[in-house]
Amino acid sequence: MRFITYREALHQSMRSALEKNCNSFIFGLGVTDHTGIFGTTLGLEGEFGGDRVFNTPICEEAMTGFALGASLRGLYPIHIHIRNDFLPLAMNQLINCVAKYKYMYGGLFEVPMLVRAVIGRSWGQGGTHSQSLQALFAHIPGLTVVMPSNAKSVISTYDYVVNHYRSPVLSLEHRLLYEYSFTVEPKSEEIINPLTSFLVKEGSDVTVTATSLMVHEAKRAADFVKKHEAIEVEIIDLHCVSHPDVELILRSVKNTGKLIVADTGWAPFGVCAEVSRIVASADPSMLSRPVINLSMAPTTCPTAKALEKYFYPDFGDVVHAIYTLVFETSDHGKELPSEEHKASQYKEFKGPF
Amino acid sequence: MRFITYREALHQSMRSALEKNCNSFIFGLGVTDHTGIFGTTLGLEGEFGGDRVFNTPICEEAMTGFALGASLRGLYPIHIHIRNDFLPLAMNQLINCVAKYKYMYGGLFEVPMLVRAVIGRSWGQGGTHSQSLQALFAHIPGLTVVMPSNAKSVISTYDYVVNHYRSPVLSLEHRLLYEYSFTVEPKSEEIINPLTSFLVKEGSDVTVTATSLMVHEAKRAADFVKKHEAIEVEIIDLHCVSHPDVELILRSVKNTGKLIVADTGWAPFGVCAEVSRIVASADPSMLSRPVINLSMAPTTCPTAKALEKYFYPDFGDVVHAIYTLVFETSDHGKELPSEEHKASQYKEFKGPF
Amino acid sequence: MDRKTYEKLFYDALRIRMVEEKIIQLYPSDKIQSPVHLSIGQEHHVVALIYHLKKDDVIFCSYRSHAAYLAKGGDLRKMFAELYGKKTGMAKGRAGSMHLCSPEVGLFGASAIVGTVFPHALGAAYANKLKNNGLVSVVISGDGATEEGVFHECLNLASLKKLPVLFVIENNGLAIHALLEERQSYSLEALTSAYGIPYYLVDDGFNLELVWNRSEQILSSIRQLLTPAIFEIKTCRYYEHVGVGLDYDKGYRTIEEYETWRARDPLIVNKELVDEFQPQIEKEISEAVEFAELSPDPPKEELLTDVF
Amino acid sequence: MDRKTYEKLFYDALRIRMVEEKIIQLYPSDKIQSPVHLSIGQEHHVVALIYHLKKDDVIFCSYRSHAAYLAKGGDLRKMFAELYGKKTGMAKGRAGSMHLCSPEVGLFGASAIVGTVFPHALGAAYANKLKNNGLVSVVISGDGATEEGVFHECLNLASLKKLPVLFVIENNGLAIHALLEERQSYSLEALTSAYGIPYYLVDDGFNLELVWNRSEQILSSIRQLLTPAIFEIKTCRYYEHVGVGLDYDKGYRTIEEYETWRARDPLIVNKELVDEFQPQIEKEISEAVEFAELSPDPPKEELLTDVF
Ligand SMILES: Cc1ncc(C[n+]2csc(CCOP(=O)(O)OP(=O)(O)O)c2C)c(N)n1
Ligand SMILES: Cc1ncc(C[n+]2csc(CCOP(=O)(O)OP(=O)(O)O)c2C)c(N)n1
Ligand SMILES: [Mg+2]
Ligand SMILES: [Mg+2]
Repeated sequence: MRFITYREALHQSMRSALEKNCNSFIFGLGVTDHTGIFGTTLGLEGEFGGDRVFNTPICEEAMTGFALGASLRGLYPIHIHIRNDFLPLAMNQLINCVAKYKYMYGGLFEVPMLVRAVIGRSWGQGGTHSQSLQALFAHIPGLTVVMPSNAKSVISTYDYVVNHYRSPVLSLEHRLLYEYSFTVEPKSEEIINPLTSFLVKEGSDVTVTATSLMVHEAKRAADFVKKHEAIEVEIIDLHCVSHPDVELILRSVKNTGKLIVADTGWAPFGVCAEVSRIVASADPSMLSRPVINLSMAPTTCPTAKALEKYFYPDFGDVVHAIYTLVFETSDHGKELPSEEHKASQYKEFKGPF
Repeated sequence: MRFITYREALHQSMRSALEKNCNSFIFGLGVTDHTGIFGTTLGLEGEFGGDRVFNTPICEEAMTGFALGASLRGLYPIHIHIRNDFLPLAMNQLINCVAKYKYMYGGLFEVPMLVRAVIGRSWGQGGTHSQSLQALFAHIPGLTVVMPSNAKSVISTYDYVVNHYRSPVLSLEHRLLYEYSFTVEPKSEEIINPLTSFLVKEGSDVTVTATSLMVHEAKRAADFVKKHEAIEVEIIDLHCVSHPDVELILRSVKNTGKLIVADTGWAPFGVCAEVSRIVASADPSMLSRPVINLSMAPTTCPTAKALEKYFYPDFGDVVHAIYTLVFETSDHGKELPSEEHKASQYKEFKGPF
Repeated sequence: MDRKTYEKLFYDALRIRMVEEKIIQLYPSDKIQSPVHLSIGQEHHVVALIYHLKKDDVIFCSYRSHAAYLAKGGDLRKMFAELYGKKTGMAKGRAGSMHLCSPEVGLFGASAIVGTVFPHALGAAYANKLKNNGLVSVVISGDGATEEGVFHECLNLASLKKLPVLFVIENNGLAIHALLEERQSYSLEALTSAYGIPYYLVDDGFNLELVWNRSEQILSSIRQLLTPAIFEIKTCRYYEHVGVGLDYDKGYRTIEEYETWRARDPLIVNKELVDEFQPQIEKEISEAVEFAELSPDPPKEELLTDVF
Repeated sequence: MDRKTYEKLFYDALRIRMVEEKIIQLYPSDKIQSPVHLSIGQEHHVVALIYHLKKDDVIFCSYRSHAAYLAKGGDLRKMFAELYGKKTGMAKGRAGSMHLCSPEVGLFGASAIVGTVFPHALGAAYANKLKNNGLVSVVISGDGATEEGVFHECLNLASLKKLPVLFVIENNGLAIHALLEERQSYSLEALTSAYGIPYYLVDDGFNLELVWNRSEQILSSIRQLLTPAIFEIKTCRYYEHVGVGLDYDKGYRTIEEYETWRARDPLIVNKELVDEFQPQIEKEISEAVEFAELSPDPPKEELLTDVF
């Protein structure tokens, strides 16, 4: 067991991809500069050469189609976007081509590739550098969408998709996770498909299904409510939002009867909606209380810190939701985490990116 | 009361927009040709001139940004796409600009506009001419998304948005509806906001919330099950999928306890998911049975008729879903509509478009 | 060009023409339930160009790709089966007319979204270049597709990364019903030269020999220099944009133009060769159609395979 | 150019420079919690160009728009308040540094998505043209933005529809850390001339008089002919792409280049004028900063207003 940051896990995964899969190559805006996508591609051009690691002009649509063409011919493209907000410029290729290639051609072609895109957040990034667009992609059959919430997920998922998976994968990485440290166990030899959801923590009172950064907010909330009210929270990291582990979710909700969905994106037509769909179309009688959705506020992200703090759900919101379900009222009167406590994790983080 | 096809309603709405709102103008690929977007823009260039009705080069992103700029300066753009499948090319403008302009600039600007896009379907249109992408847009705060299911909805909605609404609206029109005839009452003078959902038919046994063409399939199913099993179906036309009438939906589900969501798109992260979210986060105990989702199969659309017929949900699927809920088993053993009966409405339709 | 080569090109072009005519004939039966964008009128340059491609050279096409599919060596029976939506179609009935492909002869896809395939050809060219396999990548697309922004992105990229790719622009002067003049303010020649990409033009796409010669020259230079080029070919779409009707009565183009092209269309003018080749081609086509007719539909289980 | 005009331009440029320097000074305090893309080094051409714009002429900018906002007449107090995320900011604290705007002086928006504003300027130009109001529409963007496909679409459209629009390309040779040579294979001059759009270049963006003269000429020709033009201006970004640090030690560009530019930067060279104007500008800036500091935050209720 050792400690490693999310950023280090990403860098290690990129290096290992180039090393293990000789058809892989990495490209995107800024992958070869001195900042190297927040450090995750640093040194790779030097080590593997400019044919396998290169910077591109600013043309997301063409580069995505380029990836498809290269993949068709046996290469394994890893295309990196420093913000997922730029993906709308590549949407035609992703939706109309990449997602459909295998099916539309009767399985004659496969277009394995990995698209990494960072979810920007906080510190006045504003409307177009703050979105979390997983729903737009997970809605499209043929796209596998993951949201690794920790270093282990990064390592296992990227290793699996680069070396063993034959479909296109979109991975959304959360900027605030980059500096988090995680424990990672030594890798097992067994190849386990990580394109599913994970049980993070067992608990019998409330189920929280969460994505990305919200997995951590859920963990902090679980610690808090356990300490203060001896409430046991079960946490499921949805991870592969396009292929959630439906059984795991249903088993948990059946047991707790109470469900919170904590997502980094918007609720309508988003992950919150999808998890509700899974439960409602399986057995809504599992739910003893209404589902609580924690998500970005239903608006564009404002830059002002004074508003931004209400825009994103945080660990205090998870605590409040847990109390609301357990005490069966939002007027539970229990103490919530202080502002300082809430902010403590992000202290180190300061923009600009 | 008079009869009018959906197509005629569209044409009338376009003409009326140009006549009543002198700032409006219509553009898009093919709006001035002899087919005139399936007849809905025919003759308008001649009547209103080439400045107000014009064809464009093939460049969806630029034309969408163009619309934004024109709107900012007081014009009312009506931008038409003969397939909604081309919108992914305009996604950056729609998501990152059009949707956000008003909010991001603190309300200093408004960008009212209407984007019309046709949902193609059936007759071997294949993967990229058959999608129904409402979820991608309804997920984004700031975009109002409507799916008019009949001539009256077209007329009232377009009149309202062109003359009284200050936000961007995306309307998805279903190709198979174009030749349907509808009754339309004489217009009332009152201005009623149609950006909501509509109660189509009352009934106490099952609720069907539906979009676009599926409203008709639901109506046919309701007739069928009433005739054969005296089942009373309540039908809600979701219409404005970004702003559904939540109260209307909840009231109905509370009454029937049984919910079917019948949508033209994919279920995951789609309209089916969103309606489940609405109910599950309000009061899941309303539901006496699991929600049934009727949607496109979770894959790209195949061209072969033999597969396409399983890909799209139809009126037989709605009947089956109703029986499943009412008889509390999918093994209900009841007779379903025959293939001929199912197809009878579409007989006239023959491609290519 | 020697007689034998000319006859081969003629035969291949005629075969495409007759396939298209067969489709026109079958269409009213509604057995082909799929939008078709006929290559009829645009066969000549395709056979002349593709003559110089190796089987493993890669091509990508637009939805108007019956000609390229057949010229590159795509299986005729599988094509008809595909149009019929049968399990024996080249893509098991999932692709239809707009997405013909045939990896075994280098056709890696087509797209019904205008302009979409340009970057695919670049990615393939990049792979070829890295593998140093001497293959070229060719994308065949209409004139209208050059209006999409991605075309600019691709020209820049092709030139920057020195990719062995050939952009073939089939200029039929039309995008659906819109004339080129109302859509384009740019000269393709000036545009591409701004990127330092060599531009070649054949003004008469019906001239088999001219296209054949020029194609040879262009392709061998791409193979040698491993850099991109663009090749514009003027041609004529005989039929309506999609479907099987003639539409000269619709007011947006003239029958005279059509007749001018027809007057020098080798497949019309050279009656002798047509008569000579027709029987054999007819036989092949009937067999292919019969194959399609007799083939089974894809079974319901295939609805959900190959998604991921 | 007469002395008075020169001094006005100088004053305006110096004011922008000093605002940027104030931001640099304030930044470590973390009171401005928003990414800033400083215009420092790129003020000269902006004031010289905007001098010739009427208040109602429309402009659109990239995220690097402090200079254009101020030159066009945007309120300095509202700008600082916006950077501070205050309710009194020009967009109530919702836009931040990357999306400055000021409709009352014709700045209709900016975008943090590269290339996005080009078509906005076309739409505005179309509205101006229809209204026959004699106004021009100007879009100011970086060199990197021309790589996006939408730029090609916009050049085509501007030329086709003869729109009174000026594309200003601020060529600082960089897109974040990438040099122009590794991104662009095209000559902007050749590219735009392929669309029949007149191209103008000023090689030294620090030359106030040259940019001023050229801008007058270009803008009056657009007003007269009601057709588009493109104006490329070479300039130098002094600071890092985003943020307030210098980054000549990062290995991707040289300090020599920076020093060459600085050696002929009027705002550095002409010490006398600087000394003359500084006190007044300083005063204005301190007041604006104080205004921002003292302004209230937007209240929670404003989170959900103006969405639809
Ligand atoms: C992105 C996109 N926009 C619009 C369309 C509708 N459309 C189909 S074909 C076509 C014209 C294309 O013209 P061209 O590239 O010249 O090809 P041609 O049909 O003449 O071979 C258009 C606009 C489309 N399929 N995709
Ligand atoms: C669509 C998109 N892709 C990538 C980015 C990341 N990005 C931000 S600024 C920038 C460079 C733009 O360079 P240029 O247009 O020359 O403007 P400059 O910063 O030099 O003024 C890039 C690539 C973005 N904001 N939007
Ligand atoms: Mg054409
Ligand atoms: Mg630059």
